[in-house]
Amino acid sequence: MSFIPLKERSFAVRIMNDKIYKLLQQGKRIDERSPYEFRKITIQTNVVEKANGSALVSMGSTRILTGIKVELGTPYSDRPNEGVFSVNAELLPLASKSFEPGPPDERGIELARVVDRCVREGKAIDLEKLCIVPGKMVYILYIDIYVLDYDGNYFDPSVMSAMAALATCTLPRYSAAGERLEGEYMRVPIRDVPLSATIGIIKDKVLVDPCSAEEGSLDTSIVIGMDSASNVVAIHKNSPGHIPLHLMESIIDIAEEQIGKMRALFREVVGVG
Amino acid sequence: MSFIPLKERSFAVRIMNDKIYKLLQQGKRIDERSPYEFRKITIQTNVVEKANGSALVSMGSTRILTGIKVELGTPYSDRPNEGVFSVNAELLPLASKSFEPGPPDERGIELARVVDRCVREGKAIDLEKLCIVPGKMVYILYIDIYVLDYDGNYFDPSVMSAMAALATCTLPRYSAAGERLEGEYMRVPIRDVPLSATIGIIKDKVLVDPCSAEEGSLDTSIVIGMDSASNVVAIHKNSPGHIPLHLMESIIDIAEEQIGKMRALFREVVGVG
Amino acid sequence: MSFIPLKERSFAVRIMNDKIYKLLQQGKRIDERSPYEFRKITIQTNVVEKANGSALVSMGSTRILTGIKVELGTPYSDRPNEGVFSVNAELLPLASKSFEPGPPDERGIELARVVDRCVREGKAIDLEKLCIVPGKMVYILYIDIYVLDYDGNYFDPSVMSAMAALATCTLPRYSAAGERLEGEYMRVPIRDVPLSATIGIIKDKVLVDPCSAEEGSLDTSIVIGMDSASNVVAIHKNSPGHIPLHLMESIIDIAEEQIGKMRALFREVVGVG
Amino acid sequence: MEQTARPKLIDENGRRLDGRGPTDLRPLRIEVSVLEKSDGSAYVELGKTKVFAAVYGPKEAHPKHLSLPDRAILNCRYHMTSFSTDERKTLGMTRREVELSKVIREALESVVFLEEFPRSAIDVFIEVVQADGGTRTAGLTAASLALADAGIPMRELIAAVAVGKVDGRIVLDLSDVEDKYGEADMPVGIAPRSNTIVLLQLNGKMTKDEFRQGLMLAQMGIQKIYQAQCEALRKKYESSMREA
Amino acid sequence: MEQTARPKLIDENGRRLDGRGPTDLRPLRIEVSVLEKSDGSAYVELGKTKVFAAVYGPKEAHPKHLSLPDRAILNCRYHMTSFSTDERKTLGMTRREVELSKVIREALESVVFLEEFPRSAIDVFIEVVQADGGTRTAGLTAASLALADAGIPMRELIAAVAVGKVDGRIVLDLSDVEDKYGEADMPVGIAPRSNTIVLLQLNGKMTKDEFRQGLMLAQMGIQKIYQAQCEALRKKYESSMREA
Amino acid sequence: MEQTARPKLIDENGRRLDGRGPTDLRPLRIEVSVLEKSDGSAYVELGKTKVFAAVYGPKEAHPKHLSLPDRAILNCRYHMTSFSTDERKTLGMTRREVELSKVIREALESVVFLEEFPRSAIDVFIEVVQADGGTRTAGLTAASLALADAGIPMRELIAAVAVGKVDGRIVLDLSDVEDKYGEADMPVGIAPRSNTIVLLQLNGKMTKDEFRQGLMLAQMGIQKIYQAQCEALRKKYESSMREA
Repeated sequence: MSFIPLKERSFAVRIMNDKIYKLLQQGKRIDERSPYEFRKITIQTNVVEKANGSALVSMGSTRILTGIKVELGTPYSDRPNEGVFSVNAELLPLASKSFEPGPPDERGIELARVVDRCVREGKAIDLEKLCIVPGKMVYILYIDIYVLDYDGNYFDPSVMSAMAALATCTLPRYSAAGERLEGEYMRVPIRDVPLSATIGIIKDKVLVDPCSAEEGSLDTSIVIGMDSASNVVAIHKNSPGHIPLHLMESIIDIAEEQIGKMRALFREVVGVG
Repeated sequence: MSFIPLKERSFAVRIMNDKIYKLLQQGKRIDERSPYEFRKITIQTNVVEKANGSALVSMGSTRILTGIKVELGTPYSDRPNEGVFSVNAELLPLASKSFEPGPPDERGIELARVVDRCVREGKAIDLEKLCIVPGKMVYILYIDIYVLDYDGNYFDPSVMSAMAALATCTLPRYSAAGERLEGEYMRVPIRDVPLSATIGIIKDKVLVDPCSAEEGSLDTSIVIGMDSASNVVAIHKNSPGHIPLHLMESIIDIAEEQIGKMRALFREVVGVG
Repeated sequence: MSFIPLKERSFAVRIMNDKIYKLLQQGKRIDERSPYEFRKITIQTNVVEKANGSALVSMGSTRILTGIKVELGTPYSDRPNEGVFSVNAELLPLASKSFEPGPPDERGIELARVVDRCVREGKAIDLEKLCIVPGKMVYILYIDIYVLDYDGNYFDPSVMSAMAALATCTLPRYSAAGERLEGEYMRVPIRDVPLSATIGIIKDKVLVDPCSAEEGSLDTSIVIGMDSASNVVAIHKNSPGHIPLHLMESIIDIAEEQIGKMRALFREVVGVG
Repeated sequence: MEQTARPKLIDENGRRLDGRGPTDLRPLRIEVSVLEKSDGSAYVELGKTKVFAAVYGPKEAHPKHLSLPDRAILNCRYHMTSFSTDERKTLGMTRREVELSKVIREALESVVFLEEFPRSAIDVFIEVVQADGGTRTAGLTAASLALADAGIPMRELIAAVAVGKVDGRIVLDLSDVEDKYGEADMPVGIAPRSNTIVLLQLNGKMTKDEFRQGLMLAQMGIQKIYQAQCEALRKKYESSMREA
Repeated sequence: MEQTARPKLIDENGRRLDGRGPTDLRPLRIEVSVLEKSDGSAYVELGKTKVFAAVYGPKEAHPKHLSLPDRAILNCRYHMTSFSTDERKTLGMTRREVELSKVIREALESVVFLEEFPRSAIDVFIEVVQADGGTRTAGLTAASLALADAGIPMRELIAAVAVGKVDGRIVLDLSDVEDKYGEADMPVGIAPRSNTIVLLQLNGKMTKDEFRQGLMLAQMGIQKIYQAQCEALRKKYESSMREA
Repeated sequence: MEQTARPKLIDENGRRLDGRGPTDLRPLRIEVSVLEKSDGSAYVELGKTKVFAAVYGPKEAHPKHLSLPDRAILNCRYHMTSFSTDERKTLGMTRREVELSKVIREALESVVFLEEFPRSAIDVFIEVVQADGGTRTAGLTAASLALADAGIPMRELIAAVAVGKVDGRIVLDLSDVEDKYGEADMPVGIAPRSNTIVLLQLNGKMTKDEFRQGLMLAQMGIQKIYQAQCEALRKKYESSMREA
């Protein structure tokens, strides 16, 4: 059952809310960014040798580690010519006092499903090339996301870290008969690099990539995923509150611009995108 | 672990207990029924098109929805010539403030097992006719019961709803070789229609089909299942308290009479029984 | 998540601690044993006819029931010529007010894993003789341990009870082709009988087989498992606290001596060891 | 399940498989006060999609350490019966059901005056009896009515519907088969009086322009649903008036 | 498991597979105070059926919000070891064990003076070491003794036994194979002093007349078990007297 | 997985597969204050073994009935990412992770002044990012530093390392392959100032003499790790001095 998590509503918080909104009216933010400026992004790939692919992405102090393990299995019966992937996410209790040990709660499940949506609907992977023997044997990619340090907005660095791990992921090769080709490896066939931008809304103002100090003061927020052709491939309003209908178009435009900048950075470090 | 659920024992409840007992002594009940009179029963079948069979049964304000999904599978190794069915029950939190979300608690499990007992021991289904390829391939019937609205006595309408869903359940047909016969369907082979009657006991008085206001005042209660030949096929004392031994024979007689009336009604609406 | 269990620290407990330590300084204990003297051990085998093997072992008032069920299955792919065993332990709530109903908590898991370690590393079972058809069909032994009555130190009687159940466990025989040989049975092939001794430490003093009254006063304790050649095959420090490094050698010597005595007793009753 | 050829979802005359035009809603049936024992309830049927919602509360929050000193907590469970879908759904909550419980809860939170009931809890239960597309939006529509039926003070109602892209066209109120074989599914929940979005998701691929079209079409559909909601509430009050 | 031919359960002389007549109990062994650490305990062996019961309490109820202001709560767990049955039982509670925990708890509730211990809890744990038919009735018999052994005030003891229909005859105290291949199994728990039923279930098919016969036979068996219970308690008090 | 021939782990020159001698540690990297949001944190890398630890607290214990009136409770979770091992680890806690959480918690308890924080809780989280042998000892080493980094008062630090028997020789700091194909693995945690053992386990077979050798070798390795711990703490305090 979904229930309202504890959230501070003290007097101090209200002062913070005022401050954040007043700064926004002047085009400023508490950490000296401009409204449409994401935090510093760093991308490291191949950080876990035992994984087939891995990436550590920081967005400010938020840090996401994604690892991919590959297994062989049978395809879904209605898609006999396609490989399979599944996304899991854990909000590690190391990362924040608001994360509890135990199986993923609704936030972890939500994160996994939003990343899955971006990767799947953004057609990031050429799944047909992950089929070894049609109907019998395909690659199965387990994309597992761990939030290591949480300072707000785990969506965008998680999508990016999943894509960086996929783009650098190595698979053992098999013959068409399903025999292991010793010593031969291939890359995961990447068709597109969907990325996401999280937009926060306070009254009539909009900002990107909220840090955790800002998240508490937002009226609401929304994650927009786009592919390289600027198609919208995923939307997920991820917190309570209202978005005035007239703001939606500019929100999409801002997301497009942000994702463009992120994509340039991703391409520079990872080499695709 | 089984533990005593919360139950009001306030002064108001004691007044209610007295009232119910005094009325009973005069052959009356709080909802103007006579002691051996069940509430109004309505039976609707085929209410969920995506289920192979379904039925919505009301007994007063208590409403039970049963749906059946059919799959193919292997038989139990000690019964290679028989199909398989399993019964599950959920006390939906929509139905009562005393039902919690989450996996079935002991009451849900008890309900499922009592319905299972009536269907199985009452030999309701000709399981041998649910075998397609002996030892290899049989029909598996998932009979899932949902309590939608709970005003006491969910046992009797659940048994009835399971039987109504079974009696109207449609199966795709297969050849003896296990090939799907396109466009051909068959009914679940019904051998008997076991039904149940729940009897409440207060001191030396007995009533049938207690509503929830009465349930709190009963000394104890017992569910009796019978087949169409008035054999007893299931008994389940379902609450704490004593039943004087000398009352048992008349309890069985009353159950027989009630079930007879319910059966007439069932036959009228569903066409078998 | 592992957390500190409740433990009494009242004034009365401190008096007990003093008493136990003062007695130890005089070479005495509260139950009149000497420091290096385990409690009375009784071993009964074949106590549960429906199990393939079973044993009830008492060590003072601590009582452990182990039963073994045998099934057939496939071997692990990296050990195609070996049978499989798994150990489970339950601290039954009958046994102590400190045990809760429900799935095994960290203590139950710890107990199972320590017994597993003794049996596995002590090479108690000739696993290759539990292979029927290499790579295809092997015996699977489920060794399930239940703590029935708990008066301290469940480790040593659990190891002993697992070994006694194994040594008297009967398996149905199969041909090399995997056919059941009707009426033929064999024993589990025992290669060695590892046993364990639990040592308690209070300051500079050491005692064996602590009862529950003593357990609360120990600084810490450690389980030592040894095979019949006095090789150390398992060590497990099982409670918080410090062991002075200089004590470790004498702890191992004491364990060796205790296990020797236990082994003589085991051999006398069970016939192997 | 065999591999199925993708069916043609819109014919040359712009008709959908069930005969609707692109901007048509399926037959809609809305009722309130349908369950006896809850404090408020509603039933929404949209084509073959059938959803119940029930509300309990405001009541004491349980366990206490989850209660809030300045407002009520709102609990929400979106759940499907095992036979509501083509393939039998496993018992227990799927990850999808967990996610939808969250987005529906967050939408409802946006319109309920939770501040009026500090330290209390309001429970919203949604049960999907049959799932033929648009269950989360039907569930939100029903839940909003059930809250109103329970007399919980709200800023305004919520109405919701899905739009999507099917065979290249933006259409209203996707059925299950359109969702499965179509290009995009976008559930939208709107608070019509303030003209604000309280639920928005997208699964699939749309250009920015198609997104704008879709959002407009959703608003149109939501107006119709909103009117049916108001009508259902009006009927109920009239009948309770008549009884009194 | 292969398909097994149904064995003949009663021979031409009216003897059952284990040599008993229709109205014979299996060899019965009852002991109390068998476990050191619990507040009360008992062991019941009926043929190969072997059951322990232990009682803890009255003690503080935990968690507190489940305690009752006017009486104790009674918790009960009926559990089987994994090796108690022919096929290995899975670890964890099966649905059957959950149901039996409930009916046994309700039977015990009927005779314990819970009102004497408001806000407290009494825990009853039953462990089936070997299951050869009649485990719930043996468990209830043992649990009732364990409560008495713990000094919990009770209106009276409970004794319980199963009767059933096997090869067309009504018989006392079904073994596992009789339960499996017989026509009906009816566990009965009776409070002998008040002559009332506290547990009653039936699994199988009986005519009304057979049911009446079965209930009478159960009463007969229960008298014997009740005497053995009383004897076991008497022995224990004598031995504790002697010690004092 | 195919059946693998046991590799030769130590060559004729006494070199191990990765070129180390029997008493060599793998390359060691230790850092503190590596995670922003926790009260204290540390990172330990030993060859390919990579472990984070984070500490939260002292803080209010939750739920309250688990708090202690005379000291803090210490909670500890040792957890591995799914991709840390050769075969994918299942999500959720394995029995091994539960056991290791316990022994690490008990080792830490031995050195923290819990009495200073009655009714509070201190949470220690260990995350194994890559497991190449010695993860529990690296985790304990990191956790002890994270506690220090969080300013939790401690009697002393803990340093830990595994020793073992490989191809008949006692060696320091087993890698994964040495653990898998070797004869014995013995993780040791020591509080170096008091020269006491706080964690000790053995998995495998050693003579009493080999055990004694192993324990001595562990002490030697632990001295090196302890110095690296002190160095990492010193660096951090210097840099925070510089900032101030």
